[in-house]
Amino acid sequence: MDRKIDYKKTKKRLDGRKMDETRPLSIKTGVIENADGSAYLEWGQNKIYAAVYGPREVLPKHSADPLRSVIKVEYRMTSFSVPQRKRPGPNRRDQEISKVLGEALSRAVFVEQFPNTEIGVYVEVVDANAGSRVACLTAASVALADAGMPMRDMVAATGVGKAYGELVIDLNKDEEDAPDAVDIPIAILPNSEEIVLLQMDGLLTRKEWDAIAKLGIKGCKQVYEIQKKALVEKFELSEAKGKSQVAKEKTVKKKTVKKTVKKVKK
Amino acid sequence: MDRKIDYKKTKKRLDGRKMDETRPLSIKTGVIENADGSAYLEWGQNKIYAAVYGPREVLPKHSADPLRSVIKVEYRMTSFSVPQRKRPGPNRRDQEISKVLGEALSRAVFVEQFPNTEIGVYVEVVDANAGSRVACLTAASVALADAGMPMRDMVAATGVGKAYGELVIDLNKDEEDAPDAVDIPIAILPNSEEIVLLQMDGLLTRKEWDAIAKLGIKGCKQVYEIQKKALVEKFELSEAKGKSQVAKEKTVKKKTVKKTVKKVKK
Amino acid sequence: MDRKIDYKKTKKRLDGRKMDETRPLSIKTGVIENADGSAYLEWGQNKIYAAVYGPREVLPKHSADPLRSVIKVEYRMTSFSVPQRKRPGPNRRDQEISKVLGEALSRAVFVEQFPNTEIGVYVEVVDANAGSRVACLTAASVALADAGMPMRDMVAATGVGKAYGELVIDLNKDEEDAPDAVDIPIAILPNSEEIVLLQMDGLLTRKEWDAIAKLGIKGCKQVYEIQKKALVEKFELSEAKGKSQVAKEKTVKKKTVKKTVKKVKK
Amino acid sequence: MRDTVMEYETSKVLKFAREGKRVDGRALDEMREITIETGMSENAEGSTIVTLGKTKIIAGLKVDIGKPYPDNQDEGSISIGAETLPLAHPDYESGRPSADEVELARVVDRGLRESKAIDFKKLCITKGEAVWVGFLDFYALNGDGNLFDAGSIAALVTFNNAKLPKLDKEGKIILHEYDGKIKLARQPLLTTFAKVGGKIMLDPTYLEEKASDARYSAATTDDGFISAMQKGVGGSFTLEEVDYMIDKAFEIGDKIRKQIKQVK
Amino acid sequence: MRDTVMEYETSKVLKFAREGKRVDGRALDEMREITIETGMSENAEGSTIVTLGKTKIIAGLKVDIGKPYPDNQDEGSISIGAETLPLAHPDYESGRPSADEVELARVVDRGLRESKAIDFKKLCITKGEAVWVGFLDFYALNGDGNLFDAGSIAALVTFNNAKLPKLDKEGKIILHEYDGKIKLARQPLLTTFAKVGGKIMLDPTYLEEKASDARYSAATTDDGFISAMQKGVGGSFTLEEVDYMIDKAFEIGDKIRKQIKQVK
Amino acid sequence: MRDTVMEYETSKVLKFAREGKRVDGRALDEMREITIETGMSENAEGSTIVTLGKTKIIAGLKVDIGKPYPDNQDEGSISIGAETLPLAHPDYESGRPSADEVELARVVDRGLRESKAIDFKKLCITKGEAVWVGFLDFYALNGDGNLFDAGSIAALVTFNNAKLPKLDKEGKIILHEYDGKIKLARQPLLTTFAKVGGKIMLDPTYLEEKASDARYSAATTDDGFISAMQKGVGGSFTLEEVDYMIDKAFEIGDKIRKQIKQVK
Repeated sequence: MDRKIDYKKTKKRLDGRKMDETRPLSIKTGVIENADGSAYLEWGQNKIYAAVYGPREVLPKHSADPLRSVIKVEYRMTSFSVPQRKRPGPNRRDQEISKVLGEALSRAVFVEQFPNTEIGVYVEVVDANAGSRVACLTAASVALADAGMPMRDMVAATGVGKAYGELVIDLNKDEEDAPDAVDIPIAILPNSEEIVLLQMDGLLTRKEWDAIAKLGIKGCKQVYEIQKKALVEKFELSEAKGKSQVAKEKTVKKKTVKKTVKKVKK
Repeated sequence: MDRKIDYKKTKKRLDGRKMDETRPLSIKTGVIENADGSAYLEWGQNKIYAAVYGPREVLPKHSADPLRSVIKVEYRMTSFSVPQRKRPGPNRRDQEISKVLGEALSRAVFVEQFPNTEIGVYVEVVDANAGSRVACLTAASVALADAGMPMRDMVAATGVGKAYGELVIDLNKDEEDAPDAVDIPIAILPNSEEIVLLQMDGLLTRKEWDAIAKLGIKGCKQVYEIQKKALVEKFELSEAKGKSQVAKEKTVKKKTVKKTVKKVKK
Repeated sequence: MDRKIDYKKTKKRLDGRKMDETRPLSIKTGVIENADGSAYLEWGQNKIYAAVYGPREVLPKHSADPLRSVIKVEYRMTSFSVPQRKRPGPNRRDQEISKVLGEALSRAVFVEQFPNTEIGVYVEVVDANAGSRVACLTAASVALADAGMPMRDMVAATGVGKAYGELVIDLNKDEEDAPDAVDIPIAILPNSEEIVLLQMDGLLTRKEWDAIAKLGIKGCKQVYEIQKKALVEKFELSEAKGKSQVAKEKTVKKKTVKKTVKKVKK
Repeated sequence: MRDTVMEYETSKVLKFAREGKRVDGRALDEMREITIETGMSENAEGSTIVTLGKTKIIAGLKVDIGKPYPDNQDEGSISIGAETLPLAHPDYESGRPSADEVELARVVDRGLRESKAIDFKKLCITKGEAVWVGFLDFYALNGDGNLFDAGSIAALVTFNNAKLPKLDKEGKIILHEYDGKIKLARQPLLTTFAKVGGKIMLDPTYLEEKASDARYSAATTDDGFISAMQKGVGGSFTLEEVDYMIDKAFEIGDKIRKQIKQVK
Repeated sequence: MRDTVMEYETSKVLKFAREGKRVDGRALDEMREITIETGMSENAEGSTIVTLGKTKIIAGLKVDIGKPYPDNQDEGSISIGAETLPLAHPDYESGRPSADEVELARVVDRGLRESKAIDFKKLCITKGEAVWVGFLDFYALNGDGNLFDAGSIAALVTFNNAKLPKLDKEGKIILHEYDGKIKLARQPLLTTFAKVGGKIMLDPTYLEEKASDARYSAATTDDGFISAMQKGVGGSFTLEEVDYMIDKAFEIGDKIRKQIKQVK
Repeated sequence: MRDTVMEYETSKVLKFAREGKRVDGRALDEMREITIETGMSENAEGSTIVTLGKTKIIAGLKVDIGKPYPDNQDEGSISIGAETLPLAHPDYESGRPSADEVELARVVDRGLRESKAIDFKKLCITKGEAVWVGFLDFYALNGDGNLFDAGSIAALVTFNNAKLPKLDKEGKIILHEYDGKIKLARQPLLTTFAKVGGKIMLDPTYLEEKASDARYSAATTDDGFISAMQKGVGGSFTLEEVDYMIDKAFEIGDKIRKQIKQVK
């Protein structure tokens, strides 16, 4: 990467985006038949599967929480999702990401409604290019809604930060490698603007933070619109099927989901 | 190994055997005092101990099967049983072999008679030279009979395949290294000729398979004769001891074994 | 290390000590607030924290002993406590030391009084220079007394052995590297002189053993005096505080400790 | 709850089997529909998603430069791994590879390796110094039985379409540039059967596997060889049954190979 | 029993919080007393004990000679590890690092690394051949909350005071002789807050952490940068709350940096 | 069930002990019969089966070429491992080495190593480049107590009879050809005692170990040295008891050494 790139001069980014422009993002629900809810997401080069199982029994029992359901996230990457082959088994980065994603989702789901249970959320990155953790969080949130989980709100996430002298939204790999790069994964409940995920690496002034925070929230809200679209599409699709065999079998679940979607909309 | 060896010309094998001749095989029962049943087997250079413990309680309990006893085989090799020192702990090959041996034995034992229990079968290779898995299966089957386990039939096993241009029984290491080597571990219930273990590696025509299958079943039946001999010897020995102290202590077990042996014979 | 050093000629040791002189040893109790009992020990360059938790419930339950409390020692070293960085996680040496320390302490504590429980004893070496295991045992014993554990006696320990031609007490690292070095960790109950820890490495004649054994018991008794001092200091300190808030909160525990200390003295 | 449902479902499979039928209406020797997609992972040297009915598997190949083994100075190497992700089925667990995963990976690996489809000498860059080291890993994304065949197809298609990285003058990999392919000498494919209630069923679903007594797989090649076999599960087969399944494996293998040829 | 006591204690913390108070009498934005000791481990290239109220942490640095990474031929490396020893709290367990320990180590690590405080090029001995490889590990000796800040202080002070080993003519380390230091470009420090019953509390105790909904940490530097942030636990913060905590983090960071300057 | 039987059996051992007797009729200071076989593993550079009463152990040595450690450029190395196979006793479990297995391996290892029986300099092939690296592993085949002494005998006999591999001109091992031996400078052997109901018993059985309060082992050599000691289990010994056991260890050690001399 040429270290003399200056976004202040080029006015547009290496991949042609505007500073506040998110890479192309698309989400589809119901992609994993066995799961109670699932989503497939493409965000730039990132490609992610998310599946939700539960609420279900916790084993061993003594690890259950008598007051709430525990959201257990497993963030994983396939060995071929990164330029340098990733070894099997979770590394320390995976463990930390799993932890913060689970914490972020816990705020969105009414976990108090399912004491002594576990909600298993599995995200698998099959291709990656910067921002996989916020992509996973975005996909997982849609998968939870797809599972008909009662939710306070969606969780919408994005990367935001600094690269080549400018504040930018949704950094890609080339920008993450900028000498002045600062990458901030942020996630909010879009309706209340509560911050549920926030991490930061790099050097940032207090003033830069103010601008970045606004940019980040703006980015999350863009993401939220696409999440809603995915859920509405799913809902319309199942409506269209009318009294078809499939729709009948899943009738109870769909209703719950509808409620969630409405809630999210208002 | 000279790659120009041609069994079609030499008419006999590198170690002097005929194409359908098994390496020297001997089996002895009752070699591990603590076990409920045990066997020591020498098959060519292969030397193997097998021990059976059970049926016994399964821990943790939730892993028990309410309809049958689970046969758990652990196939292991000592570090010094192979030319290149083997590291401690089971590798992937050991795990796969343990699995297929357990599945093969499950067909022979009346596992339905002992629901919620486990039968532990441990085989330890202390010297190896091709064919250790079928040697272990052969030993384990004798150890199960030695333990007085109610059995549908013995499991008799052999290697069979192709080397240096000929179809051969019971390949040794030199033959396994032949450029055209195909090694097929096969195991049957000798009385019904049911196939309970079958694996294959290499390139084989449909026609070759037909001949090999017949050869394999023939080999298994040769092995079966030696298994029976080992059990008969044990039975005669315990008969001979008459009312001796040892025999008295084990009286119940011996009776069960007798039954098994008779069954096997008919 | 110069291999021509001869203690028979120098009459004193590399660090100036006499042959039967222990390195400076100091012990302080109550250094870890969360623990039921604790001690910090400096012995030459060795620096050790010890903490006791329990008696407490054993998990999983089936590993409990219905007749006694199980003393579970974890001997660990920080990565920076040795010249060559120690990798995280217990190595084989740590496992063996944990085992023998636990066995030595079991004789001193009236473990029969707390069936089905566990007493967790954790020792952490933060700087090491020969003799860390006996230093840990000495510290752990004081921590057990600090926890008010009912004890038959203290466990007092020392290193003893041979270096540069002489029998010496409490070998340091330079002496452990002597060509004729023999290092013997020994621990006794000082009042009954029962030996509860004894290990030995090296070449020793029967006659040398006789002298070393006496020297070792002598060394242990020196250590015992310092252990007692630490406990008396603690007791006096808590006496001095009189009816202060702190003393009140811990009143029950202190009493038990007093009893222990008295017992130890008589 | 799940256990009770599962028991009911498997007993239904058995009841159907006794009448020579299958719960999903297929004939006993009928394969489910197969779809194949490639190239989804830009970071992989090759990647493939195979769906086999509701079973869905993704395979990807990463290639790196490594040292040759001392006793094979002019040969590269290939390793195959398999994971049944907890994402893909409520019964799958994370953690160290289960015996099932180990067997799955090894049977797919042997089907390819032992057919000598891959010429390891062609994976040599500089004798004694640098060779291509390939890792093909496949992952269940949705598990509905017969991961063996789905994995075998995914692995074969991935190798067929994989590109080898381009090297710069110092012999280092240039990221995302490619130069040449891994040409396979033949096209081996696994075909798997389950014995359910005494009937031989091609391409078993998850429930059929649960209800089955025994499993048999054979790998066949386009030039008429059997390249691997694996019998599994606690039951048994007669030699006649094995012979029937081998013939069927050749037939089905040829069909799938035709479909694979269409994949670019 | 322990659980019941714990429940009572945390409910007390919450009751106090609702009135804007803390159980130990501190103001919401008040730090506990900090003491810093250095040099206790002679075998370490640097070591520090930090107490923060009842929380007590020991950190130590071991430095060794290693090979540089292929893509950074002229740079040394630093790794940071954290262990919550069972010695330090009845809730801590031994065994493989828990998610909590991994997060703790990584947040302290990032606070230092991403501030570019350490010039890895200065850890180069001979380009392409030998570099300094540092391992800083810190261990909780008594756990009473806010291991993040205690660990961050301990790590920073350890690096400030660490000595690099002296090398002999063959380039081997001479034991217990030193030559030069690791000079830091800036002084990054973490400051951590918990949200308890809707109130933001600086420097939470173990009980306050147990009673908390959310946690937030920011690393600030002496030259006015934020160098890391980490939000934790299942609750949320408003942007206003985050802004408040960043300002407070700078204030507290500067105070502690002053205290650290006194440490020799 | 097993537990109840075990309790009855150990209480019987204790009852006998109080009268100075043993369940199997041996005198307190009587060793069980020892048999020694060698050479069963053709792939090993040395192998031995030792039976001690009903206890049966197999040991084997594998030797390979390795690099010397940086600080011992002219010395080879030997590692000793021990496994109590689940094959050998219903109480033995597979999995990672238990504390018992670790202690067993380390005590047998030290008994040999610290007696300086093996001259590691003689295991050097080319200084700084190639040395012999030996791995001796022993496995319980049937466990009836005193694995220490059985393991010690098995290890010693294996080393006494081991052959070093022959090297070709390039310095590689020629399979199954040998050239020279590992000559031991002395013959160290462990002798183990259990304290049962206050009585010192030589060579305890499994039940006697279960009923014991304390265990003591000493390694003695043929030239009159003690080369290792290890006290185990939760009880204690008086100095007089230790002295008695050391004398007895020399006596028993000499007897077994005589038997070992007969082994070819």
